[in-house]
Amino acid sequence: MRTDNKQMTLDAAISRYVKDGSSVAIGMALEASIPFAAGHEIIRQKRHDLTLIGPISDMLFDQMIGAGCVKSVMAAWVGHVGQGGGHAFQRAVEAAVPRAIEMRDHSNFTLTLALTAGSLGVPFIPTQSTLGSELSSTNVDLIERINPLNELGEPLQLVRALHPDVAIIHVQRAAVDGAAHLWGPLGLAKEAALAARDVILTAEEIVPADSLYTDPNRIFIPPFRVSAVVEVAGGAHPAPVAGYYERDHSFAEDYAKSTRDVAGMEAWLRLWVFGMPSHADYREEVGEERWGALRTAASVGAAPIYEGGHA
Amino acid sequence: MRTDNKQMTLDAAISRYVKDGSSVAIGMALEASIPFAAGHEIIRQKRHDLTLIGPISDMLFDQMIGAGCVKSVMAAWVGHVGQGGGHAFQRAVEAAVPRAIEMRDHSNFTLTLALTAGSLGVPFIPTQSTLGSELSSTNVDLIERINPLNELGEPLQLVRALHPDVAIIHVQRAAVDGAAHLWGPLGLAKEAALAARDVILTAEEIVPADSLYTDPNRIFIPPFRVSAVVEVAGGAHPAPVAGYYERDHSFAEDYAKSTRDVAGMEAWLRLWVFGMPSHADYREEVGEERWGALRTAASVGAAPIYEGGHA
Amino acid sequence: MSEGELMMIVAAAREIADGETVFVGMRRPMLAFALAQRLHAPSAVGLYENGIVRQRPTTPVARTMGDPRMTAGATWVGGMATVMGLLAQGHVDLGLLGAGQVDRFGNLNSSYIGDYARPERRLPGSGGSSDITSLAKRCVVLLPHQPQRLVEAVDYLTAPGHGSGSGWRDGVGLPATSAGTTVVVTDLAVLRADAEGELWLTALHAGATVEAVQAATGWPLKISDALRQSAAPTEEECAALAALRQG
Amino acid sequence: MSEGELMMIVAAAREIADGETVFVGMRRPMLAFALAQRLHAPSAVGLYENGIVRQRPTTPVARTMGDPRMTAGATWVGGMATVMGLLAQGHVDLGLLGAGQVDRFGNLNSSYIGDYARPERRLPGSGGSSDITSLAKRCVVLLPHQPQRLVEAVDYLTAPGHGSGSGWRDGVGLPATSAGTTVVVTDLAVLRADAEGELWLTALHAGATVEAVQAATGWPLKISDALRQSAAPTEEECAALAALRQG
Repeated sequence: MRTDNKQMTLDAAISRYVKDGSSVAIGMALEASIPFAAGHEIIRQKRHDLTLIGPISDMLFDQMIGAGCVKSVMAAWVGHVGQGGGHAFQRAVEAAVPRAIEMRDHSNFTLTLALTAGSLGVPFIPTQSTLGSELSSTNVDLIERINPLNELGEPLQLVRALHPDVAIIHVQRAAVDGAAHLWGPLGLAKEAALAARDVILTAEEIVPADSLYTDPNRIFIPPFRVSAVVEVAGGAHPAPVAGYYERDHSFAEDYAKSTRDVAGMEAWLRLWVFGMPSHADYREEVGEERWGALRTAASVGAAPIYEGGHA
Repeated sequence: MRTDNKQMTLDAAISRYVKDGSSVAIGMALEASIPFAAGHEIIRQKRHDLTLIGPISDMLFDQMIGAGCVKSVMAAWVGHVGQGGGHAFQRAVEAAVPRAIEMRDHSNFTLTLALTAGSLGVPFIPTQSTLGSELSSTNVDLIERINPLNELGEPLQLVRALHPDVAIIHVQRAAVDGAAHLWGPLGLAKEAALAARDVILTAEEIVPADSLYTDPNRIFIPPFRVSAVVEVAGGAHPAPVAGYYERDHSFAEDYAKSTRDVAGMEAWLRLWVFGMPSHADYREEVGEERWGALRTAASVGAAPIYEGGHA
Repeated sequence: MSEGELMMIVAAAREIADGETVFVGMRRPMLAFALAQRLHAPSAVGLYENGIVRQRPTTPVARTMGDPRMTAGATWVGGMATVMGLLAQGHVDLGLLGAGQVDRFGNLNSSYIGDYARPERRLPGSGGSSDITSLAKRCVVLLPHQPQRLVEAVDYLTAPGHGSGSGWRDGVGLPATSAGTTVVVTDLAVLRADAEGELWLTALHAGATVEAVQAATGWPLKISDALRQSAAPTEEECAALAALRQG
Repeated sequence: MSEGELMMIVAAAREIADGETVFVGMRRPMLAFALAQRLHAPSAVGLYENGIVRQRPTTPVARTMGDPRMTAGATWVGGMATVMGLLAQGHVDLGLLGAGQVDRFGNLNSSYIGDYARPERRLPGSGGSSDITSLAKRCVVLLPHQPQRLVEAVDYLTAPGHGSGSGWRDGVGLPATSAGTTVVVTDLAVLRADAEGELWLTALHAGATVEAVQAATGWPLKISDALRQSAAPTEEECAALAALRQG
């Protein structure tokens, strides 16, 4: 068994797999394990005309939209999960600042079905959910049709399969060959990664592959489907990561306060994104004391499993 | 938090949740963790007119068909994974012995989609797989229709959602409230259990719920969806269970040899099913020596995870 | 927390019966559900859209459903597809959710104020709300009572209530097992849907009057014959809520 | 293991290129894949229908894909939906499978001998074969060379090859990325599909003649201009195969 070494820097991974115009699934585990560091690197590389895909993104979509990277959004919810609305997102939709964005409004379930269809290699999945809503008026991927299996002519919402150009997933630990363990809430992480053309994993830690293969049921997706593995300790901050750190609520609140106008948004990006040549600088800027306060409380470990017999 | 105690005897679980005429998903993890003990209890209780649902069942479907419990089979493959054909299955289809059975021939993927559709609460999932095959001629749940999203008039195979009356799943360990850990190959176990009306878990071991909740990502399905939990150590024999025991290949070969004719089939059922008032008797009949030889080789435990920080 | 806000959480919590499976939205719904779990509904099962099923309350309540304390001790953690699939299969008794606007027939708007093509204001969007009102057996919606929020007809229909009234849900193809928005709980009052899906004023919180509620409601509100005063928050409810909100 | 059987496994293994993703069927395909992994294709990735992805060979080879040794040290273990979804998305280079019958156009029957409504003989069924020949980029089929197995037209079409020939796959709606049955490997010979999907005799194993192969084949077999002798199993292949089959 030969294993490819897919480890690279964040800079290299983004530059190689995220192109202008790419569709990017990011923040698929909802409030947890959001790849903020990867999102910031996309902003630093000034990618534009991106399509963002994600059910509920906390502030990351707001930041990327505020930075002008985004042309289109396929999402169920965009904003700031602590506060509600996201200022940059509102400015973009209401006033085309810094640019107009096109919305494809999904519900959580329709986005689930779109990515599930993608991961299963099927063209669409039908559902009764969202019938009667206006979501399809902003989303050409929701198509109402008569149920072809039903003589009564009942309508169904057909949800077209989605295949992101790239899915960026933040995991607890990964190996250089693409094996990874992700736990805590998964949201649509697996479906998005399986449906995507390329998968970038950012990881709290890089570990030997054999340590992950002691528990192949927890391997995130088959490693041959992973394009890049990047070590980024703290790479989800201010989002939480189970077993590593809590959500940095006050950082998130500061973001909301700071970005009420365009000047504030630009200042925030200058400070936290453009002012940080790499995530190591960002980590340092957050500071040891803050990281210490965010560390999750000690907990009992998971009940062990053995593939063979117990030793 | 109040937790229901769903533990009961195998006898009680089968008698309560498997009725004459029920559709029963069983053997969903394919060759591994097949609930043979539960299947034998169904035979002992002389259930009839069952519909069996399962992708690839090894000998269990053959046994239940040979015992006359089965009216209909929704499966991709029925036989004996070590030998190929199953004698009782062949007698039933070719000569209606001991009774005629109706086949709904699936492929692995169409059965996957049927149960996935059930678990997602959607009426069907379309696929290109099996187009041009004759599977739909024996299976009314595969319906060819023009792709409603496609102007070119391309056909799709629509796979109708399936909701088993009961799914029987053998797991490594379970708690009385329905929490369980299952690892090793899963096949369609999750989809079948999620789509089923009732779920019976047979478990190698009953353990305290809190020990399972140390690793909620490994909990099989949300416990509120489980109807019954049954302790049956060795309950998958002669199928293997990861971390517990190997497949008993010679037992399986003996079954194939013994059941070449109806008399042999009946003798086998008398000896191994009707002759065993309970699975404890079966376990004893298999014998300590044989169990010892089947025990899986010691292995390194899985890499630990922590929900909070490391202690 | 204002008294009206507190009453909104308490009144919503009271809608949850013990043992029910509840799909729990972000923020206010999380607090209301945690309160019910701590008090009268200890065996209620919470389903969260990020892929968590939880029967044990966290104290204090998590600020977001992705906080590590939501995972630790959860009864199941996995993906969104499983919890949404349980919802779509009809296994959810109650959806508990917020909204930007609700209208006379319980339709919700969480997407656009004004014309969606040129909106005055963009709200965060459906999240799970469109699925919850499509598929849960019944739904409790929490929002502040303001005339721009309780409107005659929503600007944009994010999540289906009863559309234009009787028969609408069936006509658009929604499942018969789901009743859409059945209760709206605000900081002033409780509104309940009748058989046609129209929301009636059924309870007033302390200090609220019919006139004040009508003035804060964008349609001529029907008043229930059985209109009553909401029971004031008990000491137990207040203490539990304070404990949940600490930290 | 007979010489023909051994040659069948060896010849099938040789069809696997290093680094390919291979959907591996039960029994003979498992052995052929394990052999390739041990020799010329150490980085081939095996996908198994029970939900295993494995890059490391087991020694000896597992008797069934559910044996614990298949899980231990696997690169991924989960469900059937994921591996089938990868297949349906076009991520599988090669399917390796058995069959009850194969016909002139590479269609497979693993279900019914005779009329399916009153079959003379019931075979176990599709398993994953119908999906693999529908969706994998190309497929290698292993079966013993007997006239009742290599037939002019299959009694029942379990898994689509090229139907009635040129254009058929496209016409029935199969994806253009999948070529169906491209190679049939028997204990006597190797047959390869031409652009119209018809199987031609392209290689003879040691001891087999064109006449013997034709006699064991149910249609008038086209003989490739480039017909060659299969290279005899090497010492390395024999030793590896023996090691895989021990125990």
